[in-house]
Amino acid sequence: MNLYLENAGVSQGKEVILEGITYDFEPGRIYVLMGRTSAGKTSLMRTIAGLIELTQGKMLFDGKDFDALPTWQRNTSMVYQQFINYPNLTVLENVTFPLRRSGMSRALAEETAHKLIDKVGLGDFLDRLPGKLSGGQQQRVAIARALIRNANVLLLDEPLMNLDYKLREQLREEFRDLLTTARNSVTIYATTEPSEALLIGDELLIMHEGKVIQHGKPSAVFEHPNSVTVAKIVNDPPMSILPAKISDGMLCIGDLLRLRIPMHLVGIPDGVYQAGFRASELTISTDGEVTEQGVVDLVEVAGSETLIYVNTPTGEIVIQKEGIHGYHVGEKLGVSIPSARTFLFNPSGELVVAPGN
Amino acid sequence: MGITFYKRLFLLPGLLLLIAVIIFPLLFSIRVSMSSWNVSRSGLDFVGGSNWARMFSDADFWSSMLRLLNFAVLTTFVQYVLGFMLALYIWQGVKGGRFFRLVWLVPLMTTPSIMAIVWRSIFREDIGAANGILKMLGLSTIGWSTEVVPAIFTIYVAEIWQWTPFMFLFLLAGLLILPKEPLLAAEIDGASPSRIFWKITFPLMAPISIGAILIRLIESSKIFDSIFVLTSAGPGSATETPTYFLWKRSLAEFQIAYGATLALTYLIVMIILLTIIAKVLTYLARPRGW
Amino acid sequence: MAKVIFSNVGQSYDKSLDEETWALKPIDLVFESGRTYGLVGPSGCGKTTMLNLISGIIRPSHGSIFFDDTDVTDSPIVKRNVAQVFQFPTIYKQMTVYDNLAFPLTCRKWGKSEVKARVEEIAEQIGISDVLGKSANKLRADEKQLVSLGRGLVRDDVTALLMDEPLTVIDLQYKAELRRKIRKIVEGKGITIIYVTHDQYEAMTFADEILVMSLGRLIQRGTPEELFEQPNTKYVGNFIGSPGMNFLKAKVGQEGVILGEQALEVSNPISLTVGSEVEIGIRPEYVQVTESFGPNTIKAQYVSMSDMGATKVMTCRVGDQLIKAKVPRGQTVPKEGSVGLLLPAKKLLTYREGSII
Amino acid sequence: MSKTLKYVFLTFWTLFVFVPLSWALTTSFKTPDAVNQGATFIPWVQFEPTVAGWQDILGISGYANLIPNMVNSAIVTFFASLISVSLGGFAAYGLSRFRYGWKYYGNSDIIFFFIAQRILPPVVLAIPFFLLLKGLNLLDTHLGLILVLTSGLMPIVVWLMVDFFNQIPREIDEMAMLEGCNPFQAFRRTILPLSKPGIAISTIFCVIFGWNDLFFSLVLTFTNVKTLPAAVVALNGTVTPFWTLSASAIFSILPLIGFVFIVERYLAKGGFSGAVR
Repeated sequence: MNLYLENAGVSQGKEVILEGITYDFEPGRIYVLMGRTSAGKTSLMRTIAGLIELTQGKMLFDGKDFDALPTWQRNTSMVYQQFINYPNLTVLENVTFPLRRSGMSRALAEETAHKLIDKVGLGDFLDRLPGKLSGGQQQRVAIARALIRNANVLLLDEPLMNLDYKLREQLREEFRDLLTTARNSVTIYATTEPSEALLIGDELLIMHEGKVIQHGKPSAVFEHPNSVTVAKIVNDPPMSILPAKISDGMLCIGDLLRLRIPMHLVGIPDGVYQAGFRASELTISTDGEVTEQGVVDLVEVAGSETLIYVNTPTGEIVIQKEGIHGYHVGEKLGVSIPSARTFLFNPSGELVVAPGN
Repeated sequence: MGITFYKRLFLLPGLLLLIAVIIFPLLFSIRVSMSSWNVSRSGLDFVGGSNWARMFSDADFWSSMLRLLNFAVLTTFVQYVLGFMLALYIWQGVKGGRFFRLVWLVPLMTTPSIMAIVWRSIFREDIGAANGILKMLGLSTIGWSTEVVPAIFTIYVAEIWQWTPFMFLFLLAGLLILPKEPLLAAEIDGASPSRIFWKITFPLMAPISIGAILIRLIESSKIFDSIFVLTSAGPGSATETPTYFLWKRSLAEFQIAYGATLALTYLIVMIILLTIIAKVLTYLARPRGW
Repeated sequence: MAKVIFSNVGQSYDKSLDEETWALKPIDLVFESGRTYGLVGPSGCGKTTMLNLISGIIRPSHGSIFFDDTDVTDSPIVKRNVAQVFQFPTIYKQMTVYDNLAFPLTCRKWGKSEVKARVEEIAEQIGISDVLGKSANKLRADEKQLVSLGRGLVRDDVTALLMDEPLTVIDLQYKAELRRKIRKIVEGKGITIIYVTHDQYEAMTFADEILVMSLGRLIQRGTPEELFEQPNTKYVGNFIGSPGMNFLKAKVGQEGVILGEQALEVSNPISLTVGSEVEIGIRPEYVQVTESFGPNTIKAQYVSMSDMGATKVMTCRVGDQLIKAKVPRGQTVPKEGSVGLLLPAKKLLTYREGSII
Repeated sequence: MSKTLKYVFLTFWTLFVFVPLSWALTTSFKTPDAVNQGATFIPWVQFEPTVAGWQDILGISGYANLIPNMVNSAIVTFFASLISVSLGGFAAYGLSRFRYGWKYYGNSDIIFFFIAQRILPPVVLAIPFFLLLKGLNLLDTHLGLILVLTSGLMPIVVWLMVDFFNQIPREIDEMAMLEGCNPFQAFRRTILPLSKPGIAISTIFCVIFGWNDLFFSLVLTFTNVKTLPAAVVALNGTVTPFWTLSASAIFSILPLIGFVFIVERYLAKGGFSGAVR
């Protein structure tokens, strides 16, 4: 019951929307699609659902040609970014709709729906219209509707995107627990948020300009981004990328900083590179360690961390510090560079070495 | 059955019915315009472009066209201004707004040909209401059906009475869906009410206004019923529009071939003119900047 | 630039006498001149109402509003001289970008050359100089929002700059960038700024002081640090910080509190009788995983681990209650069995009936 | 503009709307004397009302009976509107949701083709329609008139409904398809219930334009299915007295005026918003 894409592509006129996607999706696992807006995540989902026509390659489900089936025979479910439910149907009617369509009796459908609606915490709202619910509740209805039947493929297109911050935090965990119950479905979940991908995904697919540019276990992708592009997508706050050079057994960052070459970079040929550092691994230097001097450009408080953007002669550095700290814009700071945590990329952006875990 | 089947299922019944009803008249008109079918000779012979040549030099036809241009543009403009004012009042909220709205819609629901009968009785020179009121006010009476300008005036009044509600309704619907934020923002930016209207509201309404104006130009150009009943194109041919002219040629005098020529000409001229007007209006209302 | 004062201001939309149903319960409040305030809370908490009361879009049903010493309760919008940036980009779409920015000035009868100089200056600052001649309607969403913002900033004599969730429609990828731009523009201008958002992240980034609201009431105001370190209610503790604060049921002991069997020292003094029921609160950031069972260390059972990217969140069970601890990515922690958790006394707060003692 | 001026204008316009109708209404109750005296406006004060005019048109006095004509109008209007709204609605939904194409013509060209029908004045089509219906043996039948009217009404529906459907998020019918509805079921189960305002407004306009048609009835029907406007205009052409004509006028516009009072709330609300976007 797996979904197999071979060299799948979609183009509309001259515009290439999806290109060369080959991947085997297995049921019972959660696949997270990550990428910037318009990287092709939504297009891929719509193609799988049959809402966009495949113009190249093959799409098979359970070995059979999936592309030949019209949307309504594919048995897929979708949860949209906007809160989409049937506005003229109550919560209960919304959730029973797919079951009734597949010919289940009203009594049985309602019984099944009751259980699931209770599970998503809307037991008290059975007779409400979706328009009278809050955004979070509407999205819970949508997921209940998607989960109610054993869909072949379950598609979730940034379902938490338009929700309040706190609610997002809460629903993220609820959704993960709900989705793991869909053992028979291929589950595909699109998001732009790294933390969501790490929390929810069994497999992570990074999309960029219509292609899948890396895939693997979420933590593996996070630890070994194969390019600067991927590193930027999976790191929030962004990874600081600085020009680097290896020569004479030294790692040079920018023009000024010369560091002893760290263990994981031993044996790398001399040459010009790019060095990436995670914001959480950079620290503000209090003494005379190996530092880059810079000026605070912006301070943001994120959740319970502080992000400090520092302008240095070498480039912009983003530091994430636990807790809430009051640095002032314009303040001079030293940033200590953790050379042992260097992600080394070649000048064209491909990963050379990651620091490992 | 795939998506293509359903795609066709939705569009084709309506489209085909329309084509079926409309295709014969169109093709027939084209063919018959090249014949000499009239009251004494029926049948589809072939006389080439002689009807077309006659049409080009038919001064009466072209002057009825000019008359129509005058009529359509002027009544549409007046309807637009009045309709906009009425819509603005309701939109801004007046006391008894619901009552006014209801009453103002009534003319839209009346039948033009029948209202023309009523208007005719109002403009009867001896016992009609119009002259009656003038007399009560101590003014001299007017020869509504015998003098050119008053006769034209009666047609214009009937048209404006009938269709201003349409403009009102259309523009009110447009005002009601305007986003509120730009108007609030303008107030916050310190703009006076008249400035808000001319700089914000009116330009925002441009697409809706253009739609409404085009619809009214199309519909009012077809005017026939009220002229037929109210003035019979008189006095002389002072209120004769192309549709009346057409009617006279083809249905009263039974010049079928020539009538078809005129009909096709009317259609072509209208499409060209409306396209030009639409383009000009859209150009005038274009957003500034590149 | 002025002080904005709420004197017993309340807002009910339906003339109800029951204050509990009001969108904004009667409140006395001062926004000091030249400071930046963040108004946060979930949708429907009354924050937008408060903003609209200041700008005059709504007239308060109760109480009075003052700008410095002037009562403006009944002043029309035009007279208040405030600037407001709405949730969705609000541009005059039929005008050019230049005319959009110039509009507030021409309304105030500025001379042509003055307008030109000022508009060009502002455009330069927000980085839209190159699109001044462009039709405002053809801009991208984020550019449009910059124009809205520019219109808010073009007058430098405004009483206050009000921003209502100005980043809602902005794509995640532009959000940070736009946030930085706004920060830079308003920095050092001495404008009174009130920024409304449901996103604590944004609020804390922007504001000198945060006002947390819920159901039409002000719950707590303070600097980001204060709200993080000393939330006065469980509500604030949960709302600020990601994940929210841990709250555990405990009893008052001879000294400090007793959690299960374990006596714990807490930071705030308790004057309640021994045995009274309280709750202790601690931030996941301050819960330390330890192997040595010293004072203030509790024994917990490992439940699960969530990968958040830069950090991991470990969930443990204490008795029948859950507690979360934030662990740096690099730190190795047990994956099963019992775990020692150090709850530093300095960071341990006590709550009763939802409020801090 | 000052408040007074505004209310003067509103009052003036409201009076202007009222005058012709009240004139027709009062005249319909006048006696020959009252009419021939010159203009009078107020019943009982200026003249003594009678119902003679009304007896003339309702078949009581034996002069004329407009009731069969009203039945004709109702039948023709009802079916022409029904066909137009259903077929036009389907077509509009298709045009809103799918892409059609033939060579380099696309959806907008098809919509233009529909709307262009409105440019044609009835007089242009009268003779071909006459010959067509004659050939099909449909002259002076309800069906013939209904078909002809439909060609004029369907464009109105397409024009109003395409934009209306465009405003309903397409995710809703997509979702229905994902959940096992074919496009037709998706339309029927999810979009149709949401389209009531759009359908209402289209129906209203179909009824107005259908009821008001004079020309086709004049040319394509003779005795059996003569509609109300045609019958009244025919009365107008004879020596029918003033009060009788007025009664017939009021009689024929009354149904639609009643109609507007019922449907006014649809006219004012959302239904129209689709068309003006």
